Amino acid sequence: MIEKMFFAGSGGQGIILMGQMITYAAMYDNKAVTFLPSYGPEMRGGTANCTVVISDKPVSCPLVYEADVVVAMNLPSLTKFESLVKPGGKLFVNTSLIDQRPTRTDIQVIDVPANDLAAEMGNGRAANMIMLGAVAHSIGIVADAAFDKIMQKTFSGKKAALLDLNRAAFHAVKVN
Amino acid sequence: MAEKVLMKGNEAFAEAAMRGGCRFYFGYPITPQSEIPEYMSRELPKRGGVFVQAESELGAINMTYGAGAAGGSVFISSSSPGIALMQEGMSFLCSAEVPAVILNVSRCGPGIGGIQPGQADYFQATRGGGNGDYHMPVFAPCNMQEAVDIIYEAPALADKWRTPVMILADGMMGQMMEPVALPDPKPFVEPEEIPANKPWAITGYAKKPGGARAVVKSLRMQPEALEEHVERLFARYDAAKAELTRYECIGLEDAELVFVAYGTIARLTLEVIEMLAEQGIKAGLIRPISLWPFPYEAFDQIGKRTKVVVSAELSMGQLIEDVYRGVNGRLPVELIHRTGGIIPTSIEVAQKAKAILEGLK
Amino acid sequence: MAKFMVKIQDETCKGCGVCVSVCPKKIIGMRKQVNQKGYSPASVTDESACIGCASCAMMCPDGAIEIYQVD
Amino acid sequence: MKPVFTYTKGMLPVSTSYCPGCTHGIAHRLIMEVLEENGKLGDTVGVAPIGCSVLAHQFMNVDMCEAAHGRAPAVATGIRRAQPHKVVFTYQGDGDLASIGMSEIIAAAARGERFSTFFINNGIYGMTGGQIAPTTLIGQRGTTAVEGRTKAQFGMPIKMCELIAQLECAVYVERVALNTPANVRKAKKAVQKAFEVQEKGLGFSFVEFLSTCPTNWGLTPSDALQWVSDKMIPYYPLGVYRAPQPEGGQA
Repeated sequence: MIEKMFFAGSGGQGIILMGQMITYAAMYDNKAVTFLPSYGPEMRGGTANCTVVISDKPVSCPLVYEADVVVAMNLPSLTKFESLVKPGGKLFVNTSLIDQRPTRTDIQVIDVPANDLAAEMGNGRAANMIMLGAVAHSIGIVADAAFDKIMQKTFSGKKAALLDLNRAAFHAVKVN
Repeated sequence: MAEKVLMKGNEAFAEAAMRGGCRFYFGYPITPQSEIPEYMSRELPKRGGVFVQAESELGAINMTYGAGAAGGSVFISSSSPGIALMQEGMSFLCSAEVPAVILNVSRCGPGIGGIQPGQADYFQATRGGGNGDYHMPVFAPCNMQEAVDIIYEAPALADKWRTPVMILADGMMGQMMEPVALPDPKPFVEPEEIPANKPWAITGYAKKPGGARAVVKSLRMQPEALEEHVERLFARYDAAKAELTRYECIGLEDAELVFVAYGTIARLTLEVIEMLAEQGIKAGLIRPISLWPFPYEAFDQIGKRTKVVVSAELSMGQLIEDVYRGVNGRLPVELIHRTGGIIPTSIEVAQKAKAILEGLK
Repeated sequence: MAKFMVKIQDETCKGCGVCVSVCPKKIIGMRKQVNQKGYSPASVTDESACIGCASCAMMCPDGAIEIYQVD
Repeated sequence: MKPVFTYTKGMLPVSTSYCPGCTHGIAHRLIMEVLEENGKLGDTVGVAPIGCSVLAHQFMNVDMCEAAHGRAPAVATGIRRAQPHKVVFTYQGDGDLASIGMSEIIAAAARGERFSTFFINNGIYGMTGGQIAPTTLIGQRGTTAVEGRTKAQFGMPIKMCELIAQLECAVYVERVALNTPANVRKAKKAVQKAFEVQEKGLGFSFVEFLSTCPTNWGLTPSDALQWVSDKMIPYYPLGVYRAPQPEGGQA
């Protein structure tokens, strides 16, 4: 089993956090993992993306040229990275912010209105957790308990009040 | 084995250096390694160590020289242009036989170049980037655990062989996260212990066993004295080679094509080898872990079926110079490369490898 | 009887003459003969006139001059 | 016989490599005298620069290292961290300190590094053969300005004490001259003060010695001393530029 994932959006959407949380969860679940962020001079407001590889044997290459999963959190990410999905792979589209449709027909497109759902739950900033939950449940290779462990670690201390909300957001969407 | 933790490369490098006994860090911010001075500024003082943000890379390497000459265990880091600026100091460290651990989280050049990973500092690292005749051990790990293990070991190697030791990583390794098992921390050496441990160090001679005055220097005005000194350095290099030469060979016995690659690109090559195997092509890998001394002996393990040796690198053909020496005319040598900044896809490398094999028919 | 003894080490002296110029009593001169380095070393011409001010020693860049008070 | 003046054990019993009449020898002696009197010879680490005094470690009886051109303050910063309880000093010339090493000296002073810098200002590059230095006076000749330094070509000579004294963590800054017995006595007091400030952990201390280079100035040693009085001191005034405030008192 090897799952290559690519998360993309804009700075401030919590893209890196999504990638890191699924990486941690997979590690807690005894998988081999790598997490590779894009890095560059634009500190804020630019594009943000990261690559996550989860495998049951050591990861040879942390780079992704054909992704099993691409997550597009905004429109520029969709147009730029739609082509990265390998035939038969999954493309998650944040339809709250993306009003265009993907052009590919050889892939599975999964619509998640992440920002709308988060707003309904009372905190628009939880959109990334809604999307992460959708991705996690769709690929199904990492146990929920491992996610809960990283959820508790991430939302602790000063952020402890956000735990319940984010937990709920993580479980809001279940797709196959 | 300790429980694995997920760490960003740069932070894991810094942690490994501290655990290996490095008490001093002198740094200057430069992408893609700035997390290292940040991490050190938080962590070292907590553990009784010293962090100084230097005025420049020149300042940093010379602080390293001073602290190392005074017997301290020093770790420093920078990235390609900063490492270039440090070369004057490295030549000094090598000539004056001052130990230190130097990490290059390299990017691509020349000039300011770009901040993406590259391997074009190979000559600078392995040929001695500063003036004069000298070498320093250079290690190029290809994953986080290997990097942590070698950085942890490096201070002891530096002390043993009285030389700076360089770790050549790249921006991708510095920025990515991967689980690592961190080795147990070694205690820091106290200043009072140094005169006995390192009698050559400039600690003041009052408390030194024997009370001999120490001078750390590199100037030798008499050419005969200089020659004797340089020959002594090189005799030590020869003595150190057996311990320092490190490499990994994968699938050489029946490989039609043998890649030679280090660091990030070696990791990618592992995926290429799997891809080629799916297409019925046997490929192998010689992965130098020490770039200096270079593991020329690894090439003796190349089997009878091999038709070509390919240097895969993120530079215009630097590693290939050592591949030629290793192959020594026995087989054709080819180059698969990008300039750095652009990491070739494994698909691209696999296609080029196939084209090379077909070209031989 | 001189009150002070001015000890000038001929072989250390580089014959720069600074001591000659700073001596308030003008009792230091340069010898005719040269030392092994090829310099004409300084020497005291009238030790009895020395007041022990040590100006010469103070200014000697080579530590060639030492001064003692004679008991 | 009672000694009135004896040569310090802080200087090794060897002949220095300096030209006849060069005041490097006086500066060396003063520093070593103070260390000997303080009983610190065995607890001191010095840093020699590039230039005529690169071989200072052959003359000064303390542990020493050579630094690359201009880098002595960075090297001393490292030594200070590894040996926090030792006396640390750098000994630097004007090309080394005020030209190629300007960054290192200013940064070390700004950080208030707890070591002492002894700066030999003779207004010329000595070892390389008399080129214009950052401290060469206007009109003074050098092999890179045979008609003499002009403001138009080189700008004005740098006054290091005045520059360093701007920095709050440089707690002791004094300019002295090695041209007369009286000034040499004052210079020794400055060295004492610099080490005192260092040992008290107050911060960075800096002593500039106006010095001679008879060879490259083309003057006799005695005339060179006179030249310091006539030309250098008017442009580089002697005195204390910064000193720690006395406890409870005003500066």
